[in-house]
Amino acid sequence: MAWNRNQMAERAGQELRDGMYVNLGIGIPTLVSNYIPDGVDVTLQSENGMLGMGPFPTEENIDADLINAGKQTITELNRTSYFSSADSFAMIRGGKIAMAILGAMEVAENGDLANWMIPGKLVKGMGGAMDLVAGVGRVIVIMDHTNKKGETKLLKSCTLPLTGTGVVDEIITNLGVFEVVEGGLKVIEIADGVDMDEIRAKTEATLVE
Amino acid sequence: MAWNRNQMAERAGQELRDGMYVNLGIGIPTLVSNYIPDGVDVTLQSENGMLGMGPFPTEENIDADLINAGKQTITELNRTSYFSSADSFAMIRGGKIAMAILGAMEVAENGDLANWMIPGKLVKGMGGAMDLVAGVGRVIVIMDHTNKKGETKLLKSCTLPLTGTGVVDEIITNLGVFEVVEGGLKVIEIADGVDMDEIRAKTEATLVE
Amino acid sequence: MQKTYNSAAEALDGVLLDGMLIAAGGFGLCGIPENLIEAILDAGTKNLTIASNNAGVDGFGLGMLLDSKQVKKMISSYVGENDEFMRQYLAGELELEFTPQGTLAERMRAGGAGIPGFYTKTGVGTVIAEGKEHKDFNGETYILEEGLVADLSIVKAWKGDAAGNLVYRKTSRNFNPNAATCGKVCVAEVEKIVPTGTLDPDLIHTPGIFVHRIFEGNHEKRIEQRTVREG
Amino acid sequence: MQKTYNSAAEALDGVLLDGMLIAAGGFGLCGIPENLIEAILDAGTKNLTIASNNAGVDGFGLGMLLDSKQVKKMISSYVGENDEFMRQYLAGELELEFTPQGTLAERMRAGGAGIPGFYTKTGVGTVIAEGKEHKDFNGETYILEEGLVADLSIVKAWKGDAAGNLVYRKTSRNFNPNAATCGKVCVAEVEKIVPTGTLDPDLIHTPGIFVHRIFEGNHEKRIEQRTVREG
Repeated sequence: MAWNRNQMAERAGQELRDGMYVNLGIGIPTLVSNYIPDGVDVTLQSENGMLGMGPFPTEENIDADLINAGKQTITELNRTSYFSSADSFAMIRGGKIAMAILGAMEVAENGDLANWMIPGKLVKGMGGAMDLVAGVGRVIVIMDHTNKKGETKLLKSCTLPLTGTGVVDEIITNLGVFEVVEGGLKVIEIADGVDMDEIRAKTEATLVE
Repeated sequence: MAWNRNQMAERAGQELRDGMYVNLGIGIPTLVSNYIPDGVDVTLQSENGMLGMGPFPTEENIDADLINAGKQTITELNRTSYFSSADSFAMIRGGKIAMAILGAMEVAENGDLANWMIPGKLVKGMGGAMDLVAGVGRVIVIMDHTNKKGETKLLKSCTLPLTGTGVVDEIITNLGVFEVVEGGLKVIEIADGVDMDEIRAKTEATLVE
Repeated sequence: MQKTYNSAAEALDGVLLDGMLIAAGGFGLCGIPENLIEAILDAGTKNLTIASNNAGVDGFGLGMLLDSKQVKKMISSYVGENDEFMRQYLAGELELEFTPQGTLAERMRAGGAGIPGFYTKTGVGTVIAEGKEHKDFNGETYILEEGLVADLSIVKAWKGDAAGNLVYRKTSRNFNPNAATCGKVCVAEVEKIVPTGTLDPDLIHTPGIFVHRIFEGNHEKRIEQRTVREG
Repeated sequence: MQKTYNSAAEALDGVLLDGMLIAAGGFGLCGIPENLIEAILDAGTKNLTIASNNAGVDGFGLGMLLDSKQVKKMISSYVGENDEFMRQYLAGELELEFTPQGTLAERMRAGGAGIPGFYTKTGVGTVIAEGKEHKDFNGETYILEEGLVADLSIVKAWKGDAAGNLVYRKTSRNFNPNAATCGKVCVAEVEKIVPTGTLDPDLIHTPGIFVHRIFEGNHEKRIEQRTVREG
């Protein structure tokens, strides 16, 4: 059972609060914009220089000058503003963004995050991820609980090069929701059809009550 | 005899080159804008956030939102742009302004400049002067050769709190034009009706041939 | 998310605290948050530290808060237009941290941009450099200046919308966009609140994320030096 | 003062040198100086170090200069869209200085603003911090990053005038204003040169002082990820 991608995104949507400025990463985090609760007004920031990101365009509204940080064509809203990359990251570094929701390869029980590089293999780069996790108020990771080989991604300590140290506040996986607390990860919600035995079996990080 | 204020400003105007971006200080330096040579296109920067400063307005064109760094009402030109104070000094500190022409209380033979404070007496502040002398390509001082008591303002070393060290490139006084060179000040021009004896008598700084 | 308020007093409700640090926009009397300054005068908040390029003139702008003795300290580059300032300062009643104009603007920008310190050539070899860390880059000496984070920013813009987006006019822009970024709370007064969606998103000077509260004020826009040429 | 040129090749005449450091605007393929990149390809300038957030794609944008082996080193935050880049890098033919996106943008801004170094939290505790000076401010640790000054900036804007004033459109602005400030020489390509005086002086993104040469180019404006919803 467990949650699928859309259910994970929907669960993340419940973390949003009215008036928040939020940055959504590439992949599942992008889906969160489909699950903003009614009555909650959230402004999405795109780190390539835009505040107030709208939905994908219709075919006839595609504009090569209007893309998000994942290089996808998007649209603007009536409150939108554009700015330079330096101004965009001034906002991010300056703590003006309340929340970032992003994907990860590994998260450690102390909140360390690895999501940008597999040495000798995958050399894409950190993009804006290091700036986001360093500057944003609250960092939520959405990822599968295990990798393709079935190995846990919630570790005692990360094995891959870090994106930031002690930066993750909460992790939403297909198995549940985990808060980074003193001493390890606290299970704050379990997905339908999942039990603590499965979570324990698939988690290396210390689980605290 | 010697030069009057307008003649000093006119002489400073000869330092301007086509295409230059220039910052003019308060007082006699402001008059330089009246003496830009024909065929020389100079863009004036005002450090409160304007590039392309025009002349004073007519009575009916006065605009409270349009002032220069001396807080005087001014006008814009067709090439004008406005920007924030941080952006203005980014330009200045970043070396984009070719020349600053400003007044002084004292200049030393090594190019030290004092023009912002008389301890215990005159507490106005440095404004943008410290940024200008640190960042601008070439700094020209226009001032009377002596103060109201008849004492020289061209010294071996400054007695007042400094605005910058070794920053002045050239000094235009009512008696002549002086270049700051290795070892002291070099006389490169003498005002009409003035001779070297008068300059020597009224200068404490080392004069080099 | 409601950012619009009906008056300066309403917009400042709950954010003023004795002893707080306020960053203010404006250069001379141009682009100063007149209405917010008056509301702080009315509120009587005390022991303020104010980062502002200038200190107003006697009886107008920040000069009013000096007259009322609400200011403990100014962080400014030029205070030469204010006799009461000079009197209080020379009498030891007022602290003053002189900061070069460009350094002050950059300190505000840095504070808002999460940059706690930066190096600059400005002031090297002067009293400004005393007690500051010196460091060489490429054979030249620079000093370390710190980012400025204020408890409250007060700024003035020309137009704004309910999302907090601001547009400034001519040289009244000056320190306002920089001050707006460095406050934990930013309150903006504008000449005109326009419907959201009517400002061109390419041409917004201060994106709404920086502005927490906004209201339409009445602006005298006093001129310090009325200079004219023949018509 | 003549800033307008007729083509990318003319605008680059005399400014290209083997081994130079070039700062380029653009994010992905959005807002990249297409015409200037092609002209550098034609000129065959070698051993370039290029500071650009991305490295183009195979066969377009900066990818063309990788294919032609004109690039010695990239300073970038993300190069994941370019297989040839990956091949050259893993084969040791190409140097790469990974710089977080916000740090790269700020390094360009700082370089243009006469700031040789600034402190940031970004990258603390990661490989990015290795070998860099660490310093505590208010109990938190930051690292020192250096301003980036380029020999040449190449940028793309929407509109520009003969004075060099530039206006960008939507998210094609990105790194362009920052790159424009950090070059000893800045060459700008625009979609349209408009008569001086027709751009609103309150709404100019890059003041002309930063731009040394400007020309009108032809822009393909290729889209990397064409995503749509139902109409």
